[in-house]
Amino acid sequence: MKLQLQSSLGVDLDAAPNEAGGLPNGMALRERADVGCVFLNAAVNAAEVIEGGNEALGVQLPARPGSISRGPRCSAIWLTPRAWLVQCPVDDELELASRVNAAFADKRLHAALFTDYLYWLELCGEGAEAILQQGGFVSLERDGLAVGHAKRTLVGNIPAVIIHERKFEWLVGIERSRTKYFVGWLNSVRDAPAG
Amino acid sequence: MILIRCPYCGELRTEDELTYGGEANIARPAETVSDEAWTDYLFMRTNPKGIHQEQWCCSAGCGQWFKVVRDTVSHRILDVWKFEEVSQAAEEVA
Amino acid sequence: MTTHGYRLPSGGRIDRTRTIAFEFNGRRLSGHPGDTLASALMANGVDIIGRSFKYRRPRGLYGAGVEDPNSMVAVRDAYGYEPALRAGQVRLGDGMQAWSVRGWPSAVFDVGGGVQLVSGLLNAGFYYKTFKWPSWSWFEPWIRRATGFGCPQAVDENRKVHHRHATYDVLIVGGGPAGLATARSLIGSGLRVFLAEDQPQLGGSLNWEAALIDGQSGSAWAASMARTLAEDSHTTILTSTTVTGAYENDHFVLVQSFWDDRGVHTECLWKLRAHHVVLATGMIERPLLFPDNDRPGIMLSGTVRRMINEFGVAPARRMAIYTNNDSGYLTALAAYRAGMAIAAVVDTRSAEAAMHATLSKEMGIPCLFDAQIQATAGYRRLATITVRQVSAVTKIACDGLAVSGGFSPCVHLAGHRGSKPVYDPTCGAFVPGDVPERWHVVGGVKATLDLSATFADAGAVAHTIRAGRGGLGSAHSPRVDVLSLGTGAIPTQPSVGSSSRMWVDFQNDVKASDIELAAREGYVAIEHLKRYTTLGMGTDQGRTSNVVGLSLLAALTNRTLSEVGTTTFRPPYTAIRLGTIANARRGDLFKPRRLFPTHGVHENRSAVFEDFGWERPDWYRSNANEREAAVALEMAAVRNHVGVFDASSLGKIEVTGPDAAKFLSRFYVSNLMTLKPERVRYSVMLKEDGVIFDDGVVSCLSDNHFLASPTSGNAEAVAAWFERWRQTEWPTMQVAISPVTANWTSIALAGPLARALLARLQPDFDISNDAFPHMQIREGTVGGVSARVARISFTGELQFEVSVQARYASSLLSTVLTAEGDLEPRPVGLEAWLRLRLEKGYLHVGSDTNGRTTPLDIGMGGIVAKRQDDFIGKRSLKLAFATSSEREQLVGLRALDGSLEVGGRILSRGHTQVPCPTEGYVTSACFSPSVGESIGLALIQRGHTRDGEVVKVFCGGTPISCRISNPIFYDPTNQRLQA
Amino acid sequence: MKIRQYSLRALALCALQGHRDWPPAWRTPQPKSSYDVVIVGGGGHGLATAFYLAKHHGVTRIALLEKGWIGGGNTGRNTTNVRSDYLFPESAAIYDLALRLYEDLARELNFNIMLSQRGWLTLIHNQHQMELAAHKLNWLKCNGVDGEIIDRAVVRGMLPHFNMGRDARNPVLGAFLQRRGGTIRHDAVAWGYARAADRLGVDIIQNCEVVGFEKSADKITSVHTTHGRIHCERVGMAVAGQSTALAAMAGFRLPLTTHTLQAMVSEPIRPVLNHVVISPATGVYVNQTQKGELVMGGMLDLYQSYAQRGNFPTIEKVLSAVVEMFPSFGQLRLMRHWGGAVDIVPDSSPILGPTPVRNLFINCGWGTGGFKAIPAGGLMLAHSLATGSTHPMAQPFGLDRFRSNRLVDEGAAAGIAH
Repeated sequence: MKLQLQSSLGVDLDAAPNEAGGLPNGMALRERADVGCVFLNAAVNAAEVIEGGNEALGVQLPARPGSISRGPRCSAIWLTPRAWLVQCPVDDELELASRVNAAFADKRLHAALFTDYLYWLELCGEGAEAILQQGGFVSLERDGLAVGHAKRTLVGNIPAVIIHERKFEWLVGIERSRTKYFVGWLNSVRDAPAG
Repeated sequence: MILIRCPYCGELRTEDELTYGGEANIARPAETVSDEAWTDYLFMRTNPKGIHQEQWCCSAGCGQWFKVVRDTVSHRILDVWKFEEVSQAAEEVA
Repeated sequence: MTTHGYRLPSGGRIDRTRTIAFEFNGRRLSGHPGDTLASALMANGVDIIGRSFKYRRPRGLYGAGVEDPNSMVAVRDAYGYEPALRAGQVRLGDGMQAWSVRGWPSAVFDVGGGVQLVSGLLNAGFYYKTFKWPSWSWFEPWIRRATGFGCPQAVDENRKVHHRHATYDVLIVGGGPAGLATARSLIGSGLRVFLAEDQPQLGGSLNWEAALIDGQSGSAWAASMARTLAEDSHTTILTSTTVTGAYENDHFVLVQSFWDDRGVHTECLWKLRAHHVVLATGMIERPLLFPDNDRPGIMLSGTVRRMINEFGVAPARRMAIYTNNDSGYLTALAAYRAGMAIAAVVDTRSAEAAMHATLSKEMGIPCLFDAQIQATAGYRRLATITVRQVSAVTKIACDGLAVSGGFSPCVHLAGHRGSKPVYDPTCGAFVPGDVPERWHVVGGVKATLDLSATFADAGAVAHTIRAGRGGLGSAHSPRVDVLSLGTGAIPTQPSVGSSSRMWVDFQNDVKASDIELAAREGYVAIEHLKRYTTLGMGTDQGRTSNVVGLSLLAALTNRTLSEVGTTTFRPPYTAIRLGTIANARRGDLFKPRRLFPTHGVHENRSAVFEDFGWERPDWYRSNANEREAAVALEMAAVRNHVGVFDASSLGKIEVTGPDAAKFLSRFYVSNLMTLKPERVRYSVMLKEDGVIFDDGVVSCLSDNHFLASPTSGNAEAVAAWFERWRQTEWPTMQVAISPVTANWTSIALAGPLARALLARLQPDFDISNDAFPHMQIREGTVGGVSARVARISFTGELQFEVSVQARYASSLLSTVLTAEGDLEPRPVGLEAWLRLRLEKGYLHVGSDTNGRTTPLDIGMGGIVAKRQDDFIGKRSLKLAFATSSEREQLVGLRALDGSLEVGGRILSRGHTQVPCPTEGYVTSACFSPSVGESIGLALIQRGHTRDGEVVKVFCGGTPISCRISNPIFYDPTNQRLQA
Repeated sequence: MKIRQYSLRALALCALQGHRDWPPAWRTPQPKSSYDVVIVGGGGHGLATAFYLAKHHGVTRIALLEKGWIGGGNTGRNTTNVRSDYLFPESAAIYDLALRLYEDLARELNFNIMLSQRGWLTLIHNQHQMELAAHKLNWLKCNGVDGEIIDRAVVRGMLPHFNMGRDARNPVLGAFLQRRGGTIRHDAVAWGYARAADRLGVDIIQNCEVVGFEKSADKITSVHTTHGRIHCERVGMAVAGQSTALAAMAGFRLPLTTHTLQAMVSEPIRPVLNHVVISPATGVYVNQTQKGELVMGGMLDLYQSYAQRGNFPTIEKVLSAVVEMFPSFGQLRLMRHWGGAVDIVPDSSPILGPTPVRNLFINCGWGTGGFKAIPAGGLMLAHSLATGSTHPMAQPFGLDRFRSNRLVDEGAAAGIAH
């Protein structure tokens, strides 16, 4: 027997703002069920595991806060001085995790399955940042969160990982159990006046 | 509104994103200490009106604990540093 | 002069081409777009807008904006209802309805006005001296009924609210001449500038003052500035936006309103951070004190100018002016130019001091110098004033009186940051004292009355900011040709008339005599004065009354205004709608509900959910319609065949690394160093004070790889607790903590048929009793997907807990619930689950423990004693109280008569009736179908030594008898869970 | 003619004279060089201590030193709620004593403190809280304190503006009601005690800050103030928000941290809320003052602070909860918000009685519950100052409990805010 896969969105998509309408001026919101995740967590200083991690994953684990390294099969996002979020196609998750765990049998670096922890939403369009800024500062810096960078912060009163993928394109990851809340929140803020 | 730049992720964080951890530099005594020393560790705090060394965590961000010198009246942050570092400002205060 | 009410034939910034209809107290009236409710009411000849708080004196418009103490109204526009607003703050909307909020049957004819007959008894603090006999409770309801403005109504709210967050280089507060000039001078600097103006249009006083700037009228200059700034990509300008609060580290709260012809449709609350702050908030006029100074028709002099120049409304047919500074003459000129009749300018100063007097005289306006008003007359509206000069007393007929006692800078925002305003005797005003770093004060708010000086100042501030931020650009210096306001005015004390007829605080009816009384009774600290008399505590927050009251107190106590000081300025500057702050955070948006990935499956089974941090099934209607019956069926399913329980919220923290076992051992009372792969151990965790914080199992998945399972409620707290100790106390330990709770769904299968049900899922490992005994864990596949299966038990039956990744959760749960054949699995809710564990005597942390319970109290003393090494909280277990004989210890209870209830108190020996001393309480209780008795757990003093003793338990009503017993009521030899 | 007794008759008589005959409510004396007892702190607890010391113990040479104006600390900054529905017998005894004293205080002080016993409602949101409420009720009955559990329909009748809808985030099953709970006019408590103490001869000295203590062995011999040195036999200390600093001056430490507790008030409206309502789900409480303003507050700001200022994140949380509970209150306006500095003890219970300095006695650590305890706190400290011993009711609350870890942890027992 085989258990069935279920969309990772535990909410009614019809109630959510989507590409068909609802969002102002050409903005789009889309679920990213294709994103798989592995949580890499080191028991020692990052420097000691970066090399082994690179070998197992084929991507340079970034050492700079907020930065992202992109590789052929996956990309690695800096989360803490010792932890990374690895994004990959959802079907590659198990294999990537096994490779890391095989490379670090002593568990100095550990790869935990994480795909189902986060629910990813893609928010595109000129007003995307303004929508996010209704739920928090996104960044208190003068120039905001730079393109190609990621950070963890609060959006709409819940923790989120925000990735500024490219200009006017954002990826927001929230804990799965709060998906329905978050989509409801997006619905409540989407018609903010410009200004 | 408390505003602190996390020394680990470098981001400015408001108090919504931070967790306060109380006074810093309270050493955990060994099991063998006297009752008085142990209960001092449990309960006694300096609680100054003014300059205070304390622990904060970038809880909604990179999850790291760090130390801060803060004025408990004005909420001005005088210094922020990592656990493995030493603070000039903190030493001057001490 | 006018054909329709008080509207002037021309002038103002209103749109006369359109007319909008509104209602006031049921009367249908009309106004124009651009009107405020105040100007529209005035144009329609409405004299009395409300009544005062205490004496219910008739009150007309006194100020044009937030400073107005009088014009409280309730308003309904197309978007919502507001029970208490000032008329001057309300933009007129089509179809708007407004009501006076005080006065019965109406504000004009108010029965309550009769209270004035006994006003002699109602002076400051009268209620402290009376109403004690027989009891305040006899009087309070009547007094309460007489208080307050408007009343909230349950009506549909269509007003939208949004919150925005932003960071800017410079925040300029105020879009008057000072703010505009500063913003203009920052263009090209590369700095991002945010300018907030609380009025709908920029320009501030320029919109109603006669000024020539760069050869244009003030309002034309402001409009051209607005255009220039709007074109600059680095400048953001928000009108109708009030900066209401300044907080530490230069965070500001702003409220922006968006309105159309039908009212305010959206409000936006900004939380803004700025590196530099330019305070350009200007000044508010203050009144003069004289007898009966509160009659409708009497208003601030600047308000008169504003009504004429901004709204094209004549505030009176025949105007008099009472002033102690030159701004009164500007009002006279404005009224004269608008074609109004001027009765007189009454100036408290001598002729030589009044620099604009000549101008007035040229126009034939009578001026009276060294003059004071000693009386006024007219009940529903001013009719005459009586002016006393050294040699004469003159009675002058007039239906309007413009009053100016000088100006008070709006220092509030600096005050929010703790900056104490200082009294500047040269200008007679409190100005900002030491402002915070990177704050700059420009224009009227530092009592600069001269526009040229303001512009020079603005240029200098812009220069400082640019220099500090390495910005570019150059100063912009407008040329000013303007009628100056002249010099500042020192508040003067009235020398004529009765102080009991002089109103200081119009809203709260605080009179000069009240301040005298407070001073006489020793309430001379400024905060005492405020609290004793209620001076400045109304909705206008004393904007017009504070300085007048302070100067009176200063005179009465022979102190200077500096010595008296001001009360503390607290946010917000203007009142903010609670709904705007709450930001539609209603219902599910108020607090996120956390849903299981299987939520839909539970819904299909008609689960009744309870919020325990997660929405969890408490019981299932698909089992029975009544809670008790359903719970009984669910318990029976577990005891007799198999029950299915969703344990997804149970914490899952992967602890990995070479030091993982050592690390975990420092948190748990049990030693985990000896835990082998595939083994599971139960333990409790303490805080440093020795009190139980959490419990749960720890599993060893492989070498250096552990899974800690804290309780659902503590999952996040335990992960944070681990992380904090790792970072701050044991940074050299090689360990990593990965909280992964939401990634997994855990479904527990419990009951004699649990193994058979698990087998249906075709696990790829041996699940026989020998191969997979109790307290072990396996990793493998179940139903073809990767899974972790733990054999543990919370129910006392054979139990497997199957965890799969959340995306397979619904499929897993549906599959086990629809298992065919004779298994008959039932979904089991939390209530049944907790009763099953109670029969087994298992601990439920938080229910069976409280903030004082240690492992010694729950029978884990043996395990503690065995530990050689230290763990968190261990040392506290040696303190006197932890080992004292008074401890409450966990035991079982069996009811001998009646039924046990949670929270029942154990009466001390020898007592059978309450009140009496007690020695513990029932922590969990239920009727146990398996035992056939009402059973419970209880924390009882010295409980461990009292097995078999009968105690009296008070559960409400008559105390019942119970026998203290072993807490394990069901299967004490553990045969069933090891089957 | 100076009129000393407050009554309606006196008010009427004085009105005829234009109220010229009212004497100062309390004198403005210069400090003498020596007193039997010096009380530091002119808030509610300090003033009550002075009054009971003079009244019950006949001590006449008492000075009360206040660094600012009396009632200017937490007494003047709190939300004026009173109740006594505490779990532990120790706490219930002391808070119920305070409430009973409050119930007769207006007559005792000849000053209307406007006690309004309109009832304290602790909402019950779920089955678990219902069990806790039953637990609490049993406990209170054993302690001899009043209380009752009311059901949803009764709550609906009591709170017409409350959100009873299906969309409510925190549904209400009922409430725990203490009818004797309510509100008191906070300034009146300070002023009433001050006036009464003054009439018993206590010297209330405002604007007089204590800057140091002079000690001989382990006793204080005199107090140094901004008005000079004052010799004294015993010293009482009731300086919430400043306790740590004063204890340090006297040479000992206290297990305290100081935090901001915020409160906010709306513009006055017609009576819409007759009770004091607290929701355990949010920690937010709300009541309407006699003047019509809604007073609202919530949990402490979690970090240590002496700022005595409001802070927006907390305000947002509290007001969101208020509007969620009472949707129509969204139409009202926040007029003012402020913060008080409260001393928090690990077990949220007060510290009363002796200190390591032999003739110095303290009253501190009431946390957020100080106002409702004023009469009892004053009575306890007066007892210590007069007799040198600890009142039996205060014994569980001694500083020594932190050495044995014998705490009276009300918060942990009930999971409720004070």
